[in-house]
Amino acid sequence: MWPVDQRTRLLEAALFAAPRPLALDELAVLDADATEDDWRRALAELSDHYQTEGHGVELAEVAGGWQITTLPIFAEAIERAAFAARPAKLSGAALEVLAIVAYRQPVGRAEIEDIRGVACGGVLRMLQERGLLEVAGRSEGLGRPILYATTPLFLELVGLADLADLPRTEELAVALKPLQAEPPAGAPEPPQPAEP
Amino acid sequence: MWPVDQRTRLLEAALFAAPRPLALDELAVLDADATEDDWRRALAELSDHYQTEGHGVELAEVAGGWQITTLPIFAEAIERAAFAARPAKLSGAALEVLAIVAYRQPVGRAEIEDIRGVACGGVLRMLQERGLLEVAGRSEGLGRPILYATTPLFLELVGLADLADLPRTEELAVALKPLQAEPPAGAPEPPQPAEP
Amino acid sequence: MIAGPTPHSPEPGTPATPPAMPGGAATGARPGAALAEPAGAPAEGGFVVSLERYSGPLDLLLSLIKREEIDIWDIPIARIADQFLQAIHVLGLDEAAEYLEMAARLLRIKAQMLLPRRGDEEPWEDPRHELVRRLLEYQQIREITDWLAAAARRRAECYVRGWIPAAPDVPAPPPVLDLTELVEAVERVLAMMPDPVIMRVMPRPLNVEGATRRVLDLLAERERFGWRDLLGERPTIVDVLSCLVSLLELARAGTLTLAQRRPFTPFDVARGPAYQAA
Repeated sequence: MWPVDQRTRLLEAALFAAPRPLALDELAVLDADATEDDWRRALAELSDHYQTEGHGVELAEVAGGWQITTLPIFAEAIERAAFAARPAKLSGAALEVLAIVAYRQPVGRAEIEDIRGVACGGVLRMLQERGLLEVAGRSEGLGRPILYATTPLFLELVGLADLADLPRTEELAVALKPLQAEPPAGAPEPPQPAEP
Repeated sequence: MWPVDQRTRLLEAALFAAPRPLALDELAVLDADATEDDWRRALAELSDHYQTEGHGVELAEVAGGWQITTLPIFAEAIERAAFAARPAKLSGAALEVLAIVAYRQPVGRAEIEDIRGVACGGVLRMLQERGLLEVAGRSEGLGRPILYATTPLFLELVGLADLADLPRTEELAVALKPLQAEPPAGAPEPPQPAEP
Repeated sequence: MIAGPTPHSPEPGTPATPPAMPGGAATGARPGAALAEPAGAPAEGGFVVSLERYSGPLDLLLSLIKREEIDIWDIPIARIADQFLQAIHVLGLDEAAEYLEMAARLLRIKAQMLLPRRGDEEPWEDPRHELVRRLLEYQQIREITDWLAAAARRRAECYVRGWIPAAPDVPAPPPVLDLTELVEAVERVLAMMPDPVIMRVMPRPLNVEGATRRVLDLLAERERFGWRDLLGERPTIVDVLSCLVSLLELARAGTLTLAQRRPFTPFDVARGPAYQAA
């Protein structure tokens, strides 16, 4: 059983919250009543506890101060898991640009902006940086604009084996306007509601 | 004496190394042999240990995951020592916007401004930049306005495990029920209580 | 919040309470305000006003109602309207559009309340109804805001790990994306797609031969002439291009020379070494 020394608990909390190793004189600010020897005892107690009570972390003396670090034996598993920053969701605008490129590739910026009605240089750059779009060449047209296409990572993320597996746009277009049947050729009357 | 379960030690090391709360499915990457129940057991064991063995930290369920944090009783000393950066405070206006979005998401700017009675484009932009709000899509309405939703970082900010942990509107002092009960005839539509 | 003297005397018709701004009881129940950083240090002297104190006209109105201990279901609109006008004047908010809009709304309701009601068979719509609805809705949001502020304060007492070991150079995690989202985006794109405008491109061949004839005619007349002399009053783009091509062709053959005296000025055309009078 660990003797619950309040100072040792404070030490653990402080070392945990600090963004860098803390030296003895920095610890002094935490508790005006404690001497350096008191802090040395607390450090020894905490270190002892981590060693004997089966923890995943240890107390390390680093750069003239003290720091809690994870045990090296777990380093590989943690590195493999790569808990980086939160994966970010794509914005609505980014999704729209992706959708246009997916169906029209290779496609230039002008055409994308024509369809969406707003500039999208920043979105295109971001999608390139994140590996979802790539430059597929240049158009033969005026100014030889850059053409964009989707990457294999894009297919992987949406879970498709091939671009041909994308839902057909015709189907989507029909799904969008379910109440409008094809008017008979040359018929002057307005579109008839579709039969249920 | 703490039974030294290797998985619990790995869990502690991983939570120490992660820059944000880790969800159960993220823990799975650490050890392919462990089931979710194994991780739940390890979490319970670690939490127990922190509580009973006199530590300065505890295990908290936040934003759909688990995180180690310092005990509130040490907050004052750590703040006084000022080695940990405190998160920047939010203005009352920013919190108001967060409150509205939390309960009505996905919600557009017009509705937020309608409820608050003041413009809030700047606040919305700031909250997006700080990662507390994100664009959740576009409304089908006129002009297809952008809709906002809260992020996991918002849950972290207020220390909630889940949006469902927000107080239910029925529990609030101001219930909108009475107004619905006795609307004057011909009144505009009764207000809808917000659903979390 | 007002500090210092408030340069106001009670107006006739208003209650005897001093026109000081609602503070005290109303502000005590606002932890959200405690969390707010002031927009800037208030000036010393005179009366000090923090606009941050009220997050909007609804907030100010609610504070007035609370201070006056008014039943929200039966707001004495004339009294509250007067107090609201007075408050925004004292707070220096009488140029803020949002507060003025609310003031106008209150005055309109006040006027509507004065209208004689028609008979009992006609259901009477309380002109205050919409305002009450908005006030209650806002009050609910304020309560949630206070709750969130308290939760954020509690959370701020729990420090997370301050030192995160540098991640090995792992590329940023792939963004979250699924097919449903993409399909929704396609639908949005389809909805916003403009109807195609079909334009036919008409071939308009350059008339280099005609232009060459015109150049040679001019050279026969004069030893040198300006570029503008070659083109008519309002040349078409095809005329310009035709002339340009013919000039370049003739210059290459040495029939004429082209000279520009200064940058960006029209150039002169002159007979060249190989010029032979036709």
